[in-house]
Amino acid sequence: MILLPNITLSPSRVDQLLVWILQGLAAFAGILVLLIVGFLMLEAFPAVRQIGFLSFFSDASWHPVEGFYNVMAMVWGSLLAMLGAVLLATPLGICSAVFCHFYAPTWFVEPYRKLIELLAGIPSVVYGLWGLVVLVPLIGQLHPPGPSLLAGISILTIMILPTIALMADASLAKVPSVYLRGAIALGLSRWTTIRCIIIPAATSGLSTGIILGIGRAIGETMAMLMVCGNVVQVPTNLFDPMRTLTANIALEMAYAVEDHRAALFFTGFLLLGVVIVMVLAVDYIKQRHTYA
Amino acid sequence: MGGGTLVEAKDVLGMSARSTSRFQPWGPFEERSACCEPHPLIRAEKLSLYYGNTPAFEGVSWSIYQGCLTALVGPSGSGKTSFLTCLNRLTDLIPGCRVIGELSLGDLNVFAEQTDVLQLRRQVGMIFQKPNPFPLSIRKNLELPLREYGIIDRGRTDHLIEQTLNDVGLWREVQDRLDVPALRLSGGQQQRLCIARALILSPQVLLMDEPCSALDPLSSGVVEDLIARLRGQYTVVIVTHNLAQARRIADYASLFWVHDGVGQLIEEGPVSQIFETPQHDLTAAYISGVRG
Amino acid sequence: MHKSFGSNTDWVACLLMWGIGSVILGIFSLVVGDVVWHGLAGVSWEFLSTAPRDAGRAGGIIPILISTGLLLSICLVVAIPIGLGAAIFLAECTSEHHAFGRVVRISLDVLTAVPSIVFGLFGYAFFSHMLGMGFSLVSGGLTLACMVLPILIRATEEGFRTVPNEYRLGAAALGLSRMTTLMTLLLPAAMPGLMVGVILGTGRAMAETAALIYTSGYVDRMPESLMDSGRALSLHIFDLSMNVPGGNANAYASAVVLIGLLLVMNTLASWVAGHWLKRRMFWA
Amino acid sequence: MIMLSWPYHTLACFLFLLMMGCESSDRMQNSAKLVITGSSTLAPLVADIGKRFESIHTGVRIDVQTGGSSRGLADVRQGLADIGMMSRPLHATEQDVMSRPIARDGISMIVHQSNPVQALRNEQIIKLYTGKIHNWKEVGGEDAPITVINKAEGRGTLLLFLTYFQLQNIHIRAHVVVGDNEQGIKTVAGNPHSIAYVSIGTAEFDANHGVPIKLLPIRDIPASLDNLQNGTFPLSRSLLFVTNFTSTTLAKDFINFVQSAAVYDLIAQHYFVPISS
Repeated sequence: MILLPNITLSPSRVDQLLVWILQGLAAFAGILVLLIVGFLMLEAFPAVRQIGFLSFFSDASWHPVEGFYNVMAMVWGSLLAMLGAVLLATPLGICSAVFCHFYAPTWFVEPYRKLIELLAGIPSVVYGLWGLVVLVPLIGQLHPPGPSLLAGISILTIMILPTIALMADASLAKVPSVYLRGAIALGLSRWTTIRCIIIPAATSGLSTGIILGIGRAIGETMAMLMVCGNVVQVPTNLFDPMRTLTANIALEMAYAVEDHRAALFFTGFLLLGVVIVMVLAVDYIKQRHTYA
Repeated sequence: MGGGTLVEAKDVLGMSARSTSRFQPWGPFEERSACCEPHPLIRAEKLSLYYGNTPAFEGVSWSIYQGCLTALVGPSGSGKTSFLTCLNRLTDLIPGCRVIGELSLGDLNVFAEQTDVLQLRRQVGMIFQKPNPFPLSIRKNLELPLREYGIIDRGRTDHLIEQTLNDVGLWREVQDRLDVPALRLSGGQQQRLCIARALILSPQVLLMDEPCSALDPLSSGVVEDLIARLRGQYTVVIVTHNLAQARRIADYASLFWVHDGVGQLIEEGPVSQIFETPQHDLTAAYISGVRG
Repeated sequence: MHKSFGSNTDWVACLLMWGIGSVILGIFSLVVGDVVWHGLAGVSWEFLSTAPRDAGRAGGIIPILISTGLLLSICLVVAIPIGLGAAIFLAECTSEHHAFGRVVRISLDVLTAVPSIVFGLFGYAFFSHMLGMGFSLVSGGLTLACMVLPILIRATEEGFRTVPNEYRLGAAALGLSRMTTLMTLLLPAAMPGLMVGVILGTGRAMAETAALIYTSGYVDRMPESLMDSGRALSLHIFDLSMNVPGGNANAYASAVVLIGLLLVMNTLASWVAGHWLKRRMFWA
Repeated sequence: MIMLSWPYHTLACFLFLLMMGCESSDRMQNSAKLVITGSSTLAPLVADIGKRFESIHTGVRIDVQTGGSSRGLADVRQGLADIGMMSRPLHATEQDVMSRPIARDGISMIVHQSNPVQALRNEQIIKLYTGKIHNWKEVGGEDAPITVINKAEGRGTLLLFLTYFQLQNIHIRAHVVVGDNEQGIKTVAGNPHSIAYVSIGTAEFDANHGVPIKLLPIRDIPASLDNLQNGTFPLSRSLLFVTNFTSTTLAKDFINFVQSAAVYDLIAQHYFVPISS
């Protein structure tokens, strides 16, 4: 149910004004996307015209200085790192919220929640630094060289976990208590109650958390640049180094000129495309699985 | 004054000097065939419940008989619902809630440390004031408790679901839409579904917290008839504000009252005694509508 | 038999939850502990109250703290009203299937995934260059606002969506104007959602590096106005750890300060929200 | 009343911001400001020089921004910056700006301190980087796979490395690609079997401050700032300032200041080599 279903039904002037203002603000948020997309297109356009759209997918490799512009390896790099992290962080994040709500002793909940909130704000540089100095050498001892898809997934998981956990926490808190009482009165075990009633009832909030998580995972730049190894190749196993689209932009933008620079903007543009596909997919899944 | 003095009212059973001359708002009492053995199933000994330091009720000593329909009446805040929630230990959910005294269900000491709460709640079903089906399909609502207790075989669950829905008179209404969300049913249907959900585990005791008060008179009548039909098969404890309803369907009744913000059991006995020959002034006043 | 079935899985789940809880706690203690271990020794009153010297290897971080504070205030002052308005619109004026609402919602989801460096380049081209703000705190703050907006809106919208319908029905039945309903009933009820959004948003803004290199800049002098360039704390950490040889010690110390700052801000945010909520509830 | 308070607060904040903005733009016209953007390698040094310049010339402000050599060039071309800092040579297509060298820098091969290899011949380095040698054993080290660390496309150090060894980036088989010098050093410090090349100044500083890395000589000439200064070390590059041909007197003053002996101590402090020697 919504408060203002229809402007014309509203009798009050103030209300109408309110709706227009709100609509304007929402439109502003939408326009921002258009601005950014437009900006990216403007910058990427020379590359597409000069280099040719197909070169980005059919060239031999990514060596822009020599005139090779294949970006597919980095698309895979971004996707694999993101998928790995989301697959790991989603259950962990939801479990963390469930733990907070149903298992942890009361005195423990507040400090635990504070810690998660804190972690949401730690700069990616700090995670990246930790990854570079502590995690990567560890992985390197296991299987050289160390900077790898695995390191990327681990750091990303740690980074997006707070986002998912906080959103899940907020949405679990809002599950109506009548469901909980009903389930408990039925003698359902804690786990069944959570699995079959609480989590389905919180789907909307959980999926928002996952979308924010996906967003942060795929958009993460600095930490990825520091731990992934940045070799342009499709990783064949977890220990292979790889490069994400974002790391590519950050790594080369500072020194890129002309076509190279435009090609980097094109990778940014491509990233948006990947994100749009992901978001639409999640949206579709959510639509199918929500009980009205 | 403690609970002890009030319990003494029980000893003056049969004295009806005051009530004979009293105004009778109810018409002649219709004798029902004794449906229950006077065999106490639930026993409370000086039971008190505190929310933090605030007492909800104090010193309740009382027996509830097996197979009977027992009504709890009394003004708001007199501890009826609190008493009800003690019977399946929903009190565990409330932080800072303490229970003092003895409460037993058959041989089981309800508040003992080693009591298996899930097992207890499986034997003691509960229906709430507002229907609270889970945000799942009708079938899943009923399947969930079954699966929880290990009945996974599809044929058996389907059979039990049909049988129970028949028992609550819902089968004909929903048989061809078992997979629609339960929240799309009408209020009365939802409440009958909740009763079915509680019955499907064949509990010994059924607790009902004003099960008809959130429903329209028509649905309320249907649900009330259903409750009346349960008499004999189950031990039903019902909290109601509807005195006429209590009188229509209950075998035993008790009156709770508030003294200085603390709930107390004023009088209990067969429904004929409470409504025809009340032993306590307050009871007489309450059922005649003078007070409360 | 039934009993054992139910409680066995429950027991396993309980163990699992505790396991996951402690693993998360463990990992994070490891990361935070590592940073604090390396950095705590470097934090002193002198570090907090002096300007950086020798490219940040020596000296303190006071101008950087001030710049960070200003950046964050600009970001929140701009983002919260817009975010709140958009969230109210999305949650209260459009249904899940409303076309305009859906477009805006999907745009926002897309916006959350735009890499920060793209925001940086956008801010550089749009705010610094096109709108002529130069490399300044305003330009950086506005870029941050763009980044934070989607997080803020989605979390707040979620807050509004979960306000029980009884509130709206009850208010409508009383004939309250929508404005009043919104301000006195829905807003306080949606407050926790907004708070999560603000916390996540400030978190992201505080942590931002790439977007600020191109907009608010690198100057580690005390800013004299909002049109001055100023270096953010996370950029300082990045520069010290990645660009300045021998900057590690102060990088870790700055990271400890950042963590402390986050702690203070989160506590403050929840306190203010709780306080405000109480007052609002009382008056309403 | 309470209901209406927040829009007012917001409005007040906006007005406040606006006022601060106006006030500052008034003041800015009275003072001379120099904006310098570009290479992150140079930014810390130039920022320090800027502070010294400000202390001598009152009323002058030097704003140093980072973001990479290409940004420095682009900002100068667009007029967003007065001076651009570049840590790579100008391409043939970039002769529309004026360049002035301000300091020198060299690059050194580095390995982990525990690596027994003391020196590598140029052919060995080429084979190592083109994937023809895979194990340290083949160049006199222990039996362990080599982790080759390369720099990202477009970096000044990469260009210098490629030119000196006459390599093409396409033929390099790297296991790790890094951006900034410190990232290369931290990666080598964390991986005992790796090899990388970084700025000599950075490497020397870190090696002297307990980071477990070792600088390898090139053609038997030890990689050190001294050898860079006396011109014997072969792998060196100039760090540049670029300006428009119509630069302001302030910019010219500043460039002259940077090239003067007054800042040699600062240049040395940042582990670069002054240009005059």
